[in-house]
Amino acid sequence: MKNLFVALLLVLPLLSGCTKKENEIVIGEYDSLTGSDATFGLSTNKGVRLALDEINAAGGVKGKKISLVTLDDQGKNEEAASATTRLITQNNVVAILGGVASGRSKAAAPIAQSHGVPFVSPASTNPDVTKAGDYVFRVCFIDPFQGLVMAKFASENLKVKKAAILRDVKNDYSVGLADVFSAEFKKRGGEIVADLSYQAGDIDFKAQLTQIRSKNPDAIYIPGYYTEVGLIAQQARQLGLKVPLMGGDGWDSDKLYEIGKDAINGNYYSNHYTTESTDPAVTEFIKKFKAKYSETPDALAALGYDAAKILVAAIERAPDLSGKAIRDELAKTKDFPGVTGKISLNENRDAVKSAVVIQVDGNNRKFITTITP
Amino acid sequence: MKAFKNPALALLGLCLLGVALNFSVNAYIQLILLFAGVNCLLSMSLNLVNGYTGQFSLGHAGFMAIGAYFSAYASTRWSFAPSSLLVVQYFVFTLGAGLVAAVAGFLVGLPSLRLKGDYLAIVTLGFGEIIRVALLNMDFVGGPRGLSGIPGFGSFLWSFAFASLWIVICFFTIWRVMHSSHGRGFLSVREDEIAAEAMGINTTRMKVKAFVLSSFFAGVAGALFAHFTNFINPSSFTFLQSVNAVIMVVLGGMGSMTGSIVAAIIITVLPEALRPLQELTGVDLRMVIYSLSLVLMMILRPKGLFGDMELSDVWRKYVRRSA
Amino acid sequence: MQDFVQHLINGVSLGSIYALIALGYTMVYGILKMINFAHSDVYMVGAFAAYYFARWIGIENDPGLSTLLTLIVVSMICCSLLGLVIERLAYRPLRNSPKLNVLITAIGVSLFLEYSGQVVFGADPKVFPEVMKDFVIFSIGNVEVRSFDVTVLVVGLLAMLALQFLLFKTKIGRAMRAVSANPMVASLMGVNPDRIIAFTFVVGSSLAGVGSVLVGMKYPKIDPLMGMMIGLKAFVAAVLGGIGNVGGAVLGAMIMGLSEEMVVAYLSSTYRDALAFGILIVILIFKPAGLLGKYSVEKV
Amino acid sequence: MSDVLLEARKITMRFGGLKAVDSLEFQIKKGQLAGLIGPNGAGKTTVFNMLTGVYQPTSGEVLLEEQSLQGLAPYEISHRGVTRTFQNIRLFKNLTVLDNVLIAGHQHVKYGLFDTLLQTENFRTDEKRLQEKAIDLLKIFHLEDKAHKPATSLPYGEQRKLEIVRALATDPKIILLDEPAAGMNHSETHHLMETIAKIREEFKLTVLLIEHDMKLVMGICENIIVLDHGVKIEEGAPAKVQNSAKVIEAYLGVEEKE
Repeated sequence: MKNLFVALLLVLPLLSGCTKKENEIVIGEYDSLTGSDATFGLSTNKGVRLALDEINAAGGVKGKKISLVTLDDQGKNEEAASATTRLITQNNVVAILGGVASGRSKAAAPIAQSHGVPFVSPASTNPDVTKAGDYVFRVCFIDPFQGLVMAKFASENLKVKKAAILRDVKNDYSVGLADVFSAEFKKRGGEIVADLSYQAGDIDFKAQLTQIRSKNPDAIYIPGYYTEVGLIAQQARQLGLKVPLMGGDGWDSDKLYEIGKDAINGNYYSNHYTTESTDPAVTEFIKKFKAKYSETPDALAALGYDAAKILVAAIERAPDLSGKAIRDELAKTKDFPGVTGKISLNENRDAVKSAVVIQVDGNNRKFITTITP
Repeated sequence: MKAFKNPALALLGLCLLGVALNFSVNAYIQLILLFAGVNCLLSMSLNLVNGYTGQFSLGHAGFMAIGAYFSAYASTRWSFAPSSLLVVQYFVFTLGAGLVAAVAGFLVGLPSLRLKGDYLAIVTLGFGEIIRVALLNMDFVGGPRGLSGIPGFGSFLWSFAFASLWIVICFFTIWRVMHSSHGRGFLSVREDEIAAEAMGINTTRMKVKAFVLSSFFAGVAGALFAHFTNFINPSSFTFLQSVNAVIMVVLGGMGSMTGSIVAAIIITVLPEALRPLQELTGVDLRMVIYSLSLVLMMILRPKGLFGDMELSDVWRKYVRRSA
Repeated sequence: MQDFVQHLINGVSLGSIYALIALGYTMVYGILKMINFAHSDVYMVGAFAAYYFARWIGIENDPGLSTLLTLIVVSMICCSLLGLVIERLAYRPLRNSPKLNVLITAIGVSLFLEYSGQVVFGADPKVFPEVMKDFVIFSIGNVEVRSFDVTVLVVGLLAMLALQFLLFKTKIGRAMRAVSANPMVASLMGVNPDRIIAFTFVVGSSLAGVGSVLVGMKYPKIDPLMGMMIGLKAFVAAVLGGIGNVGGAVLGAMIMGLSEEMVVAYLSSTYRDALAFGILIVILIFKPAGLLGKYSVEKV
Repeated sequence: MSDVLLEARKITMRFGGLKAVDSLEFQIKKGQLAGLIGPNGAGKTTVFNMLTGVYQPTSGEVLLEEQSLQGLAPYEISHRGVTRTFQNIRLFKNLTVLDNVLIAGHQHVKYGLFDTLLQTENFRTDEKRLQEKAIDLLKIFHLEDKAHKPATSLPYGEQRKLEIVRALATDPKIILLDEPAAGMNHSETHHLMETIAKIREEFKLTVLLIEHDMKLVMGICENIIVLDHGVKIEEGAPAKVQNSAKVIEAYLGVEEKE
C-alpha cells in the first residue's frame, strides 16, 4: 500500500497538458479565486464571463468563438506569475485579463510583456503596474487620481479641515491611496491629524480608533477593503466617533452594509461606476448580470465586463491575432462607451475616466457627484 | 585540485541537463524548474538545522527574505560590472545576500539556541514574522509595494546554470561538512546534547554554526528567487513559506541530502501538476489535496521518502535487491 | 487620561478573546505535549457551524440570551466532534512518533481545514448573526464599558476556573494529569490514555467553539482564514504564560492583549504583530518555560 | 606540583531546601583508583555532575591540578582532561560505533571549515589521524569489527565498554565511571575489572568509580569515599571502610535493641 501511495505522488506531474481546438480564440484570465482577496477575484471573473458570453452569443469575433481559460492565483504573487506563464506557454492565449490586486499584477505583467502578449488589468490601480511595458494596459483609473477625488470631495464638498487616515499597511493599493490623499488634502489647506495603520485580516481596531478619537478629526479616510472597513465603522461608532468616514473602491460590496449596518450608513467612497446611473448601457448590464448571477454587480464585476469588451473590440479591429496588432489596437481605444463610463487609454496605457462618489445608504449606493480628471 | 573534480562534474552534468531542457520544455515548465532549484537550496539548507542538528527552525523564510531583498536592492541600485560581466555581478550580489542572511542567522541563533524543541520553533517563527513586518514598514525597499524591475538573466539557460552553480556549491559544502568532524558535531547535538557536551563538544557553538551556514544558503535561495520572479514583496515570505521548507525536509527524510532535493522538486511540481484538475473541476482543490497528502504522508511514511538514507543507499537497498 | 483607561479596557477585552483560544492550546499541549495547529481552524469551523445553524432554524436576527446560548451549545458540539475526528484519524496513529512529524500533521490538518473551508463555505466573508444586543453597562466621560467586552471577559475567566476545577478537583482531571505526566504508566494504573486524550480534545475544541461564537458576536465578520492570525497570537499567549499551565494561558493572553493595545496607541501601529512576537522572544529567552511554566531540567 | 589531581573543597549542592551534597571534601591523587560509594540517594551522581560542570556547586570549589573549575561549562572541563561515563548509557544511538568515538576526538581536530570545504591536505591528514586513533582505541577493546554498526545494535556489556572507549578518545587525565558494572553478570564484571586495570597503566589514567558491587569496589579501589545523605561519613583504604561502624549503619541500619 505504501509504495502505491508514493508512486501516485510521483506520477501526478505527468498529468499536465491540454487540448487546443482550432476555431477558437483563447483568452487567458488569472484571478484570486481562493485566498484572502477571493471575493474581488470572483466578481471580476463573473463580469468577464458575462461579457464573453454576450460576444459569443452575437457570433464571436472574426467568425470564431472566444474561449476563456481562468486560473487561480490564491492571492499569492508567485502563483500569479506561474499562472500567467502557463496561460501564455501552455494554453497559448492571445491576451491576458489580469487580476485585481496590484501586487499580483506587478508580478504577472512583466511576464506578459516579455512574451509580447497584451495584458489588460481590470482593476489594479497602482501606478507602477503599467510601467512594466507597452503590452500592459488597464481600464480603471489610477491611485493618484482616486486619492485626489476624495481629497477634493473632503475639502470642497464636506468642508473638512482636520482629517485622520487609517491605512491597511499590508496592501500597496491602500498605502498608495493614503499617500496621495494625504498630499492632495494638505495642498488644499487641510491638516492630517493622525496617520495610523492596520493589517488586512485584523479584527480589532479599537486601539487605533481611540488614538484617532483623541485628535478629534472632522473626518477619517480609510482606503481599505470592505472586509475590514465594516468592522472599523462599527468600532468607531462604539467609541463615539460620529465623524464621516471616507474610502476608495475597495469599499464596494453588498457585504459592507451587512457587516457595518447603520454604523457605515451615510459614509462616502469613490468608485468606478454607480448602479443609479441612468445610462441605458449600465441599466442593461445590471439587468443581464442579475439574470445570470442573481446578485447586483459591484464595481469589480463592471470593470471585468468593460475590460473584456475593450479587449475583444481591439481583437476585432486588429488585422491579425498577433500580440503586436492587438496591442496597437488597444492603445487606440478612445471614448469607449464602457459601463464604468467613457474609457480612453492615454500614452502610459492608463484609463482616463471620471470617478463617482457614492454614499452608503443601506443596501443601495446613493450617487453623490462625479469628479472628472 | 582534486577537490574540484566531482563538483565540476556535477555542474557540467546539470548544465547539459539545462541545455536539453532549454529546447525541450516551454517557459512555464522552465519557470517551475527554476522555482524547484530555489526550493532545493531552501530544503538542503534547512535540513542542516532540522535534519542533522535536530534543532527545529520555523523561521527559514525570514532569512530567505533578507537574501532576496539584499540582492534585489543591490542589483537595482548599484551595478559596477559592464553589461557583459553581468553574471559576475549577480554572483557577487548573491554571495552578499548569503552573507547578510548569515549575519542575521547569527543574531537570531545566538539568543534562541538555548531553547529546545517547540520553544525554539516558536521563537524562530517569531523572528520570521518580525523580519516580514519590518520589511513591510521599510519604505526604501518599497514596503508593501515591494521591489519590482529586478533584472533577471534574460535567458533560461543562464538562469538554470546560475541556479545549478549554487545548488552544486550548497550540496558539496554541506556534504563535505557532514563528512567531517564538524558534521559529526552537528549529529552529536541531535543525538544527545548532554553527552556531546560531556565529550568536549561546545553544543551552543555547533548549533549557531549550523544556523549560520543554513541561513547563508537560505539567503542565496532568496537572491535566486528575486532574480527569477523580478518582483518581490513581503507577502511572499510568510510563515507558510517556512512551513513549506520544513515539509520538504520532513518529506525528503530528516538528515538525507538527496531526500531533501527530491522532496523539494516534488513539492514545487505537485501544485502545478494538479492545476489541470482545477481547470476540470472549476474549483481549486490543489491545496486541499496537498494538505491531505501531507497528513497521509506522515502516517504512512513518517520517516519521509528516504528516511535518513541517501539516494545511493536507497538505490542499493531497493533496486539492487530486486535486480 | 480617559484615553488610557479606554486603552486598558480595549486591551483587557482583546486579551480575554486570546484567552479563550489559548486555553484550548494549553489543554492539548499540557496533556499531549503537542502543538495543535489545527485548533484555530476548529475555532473557524465553530463560527461557521453557528452561522449556518442560525440561518437554518431562522434565529439569525433575533438577538437575545437564548440565541447566544443555543449557538454556543451548537458550536461546542460541532467543534468537539471535529476535535474527536481529527484526534482519531490524524493524531492517534502518530501517538509515539517524533515531535516534528506530529507538528507537520497538525499543520497539514490546519491547511486542510482552511482550504476545504474555502471550497465548502466559499472564500467570501460571511456576516455572523446578531447574537446579542450590545449595550453600555456604565460609562465615565467618553470611556464606556460595553456588555460585549464584559461577557467575553466573564466567560473567559469562568472557562479558566472551570478548567482549573476540572483538572485539580475531579477524578477525570487527575487521570488527565496522570496521562500528561506519563501515558504508559497511567495506563498501567487503569487509566485509558486514548479515552483521556479524546476527552482532552473534546474540552479543548469546545472551548474553541465558545470562543468562536463570542468573537463572532463582537466582530461579526467570519471567513475560512479567520483562525490564522488570531490562532497564532493565542498560541503565542499560551507559550508566553507557560504552555500547559491553565492560569498561564489567561495571564499570557492578557499581557498580549494589553501590550498590543499599548503599542498601537503609544508607539506605532504598524509594528503591532512584530511586537507580539518581540515580547514572546524576550520572555522566552529569560524564562525559557514561559512565565508560569516549570522548566523541566533533564535528569542526567 | 603536589600529586593531587582532583580536589573537592567543601562542595555543596542545594536543590531548593534539600542539600543533596553538604560541604564534601576529598582529594584524588594522580594515577590513583578511587571509589565513591554510598546507599541509593546518597548524592553520588550529583557529585559527579558537579565535578563535570553539569551542575555548578551552590558553594565550595572543584579544583583540577590546583586550578578552579568554577563557572566552566562541561565541554571546557572536558578539554581540561576530565571525562566520564553515564549511569544510564548515553551513547549517540543512531550513529555508528566509530562515529561515537570520533565525536569525542573533535576537540583535538585542527582543520577548520575552510579546510573541510576545499578538502585541503591539512584536512585529509588530520582526519586520517583521527580515524586511526579511534580504530586503535576500538582494537584495544576488541570492538573494531563493529565499527560501522549503529551503537544501539551492540549488546549491553559492549555498549558500556564503548562508553569507556568514547571517554578515552578525549585524551583525559581522569575518568569518572558512573556504575560501570550496573546490570552486568559475574563474568562481565570480572572482564570489566581487567579493562579498568588495563586503561590505568596503558593510558596512565586516574580513575574515580561509583559502584554498588562491593566485590568490584573492594577488589580494585585504593581509596574509598563513603557518602550518606550528601555527607562524607568515611574515607580510607578498603579494609578500613569495610568494618567501619558508620558505614555498616548507613547501609544496613542499626540492629534493634531488644
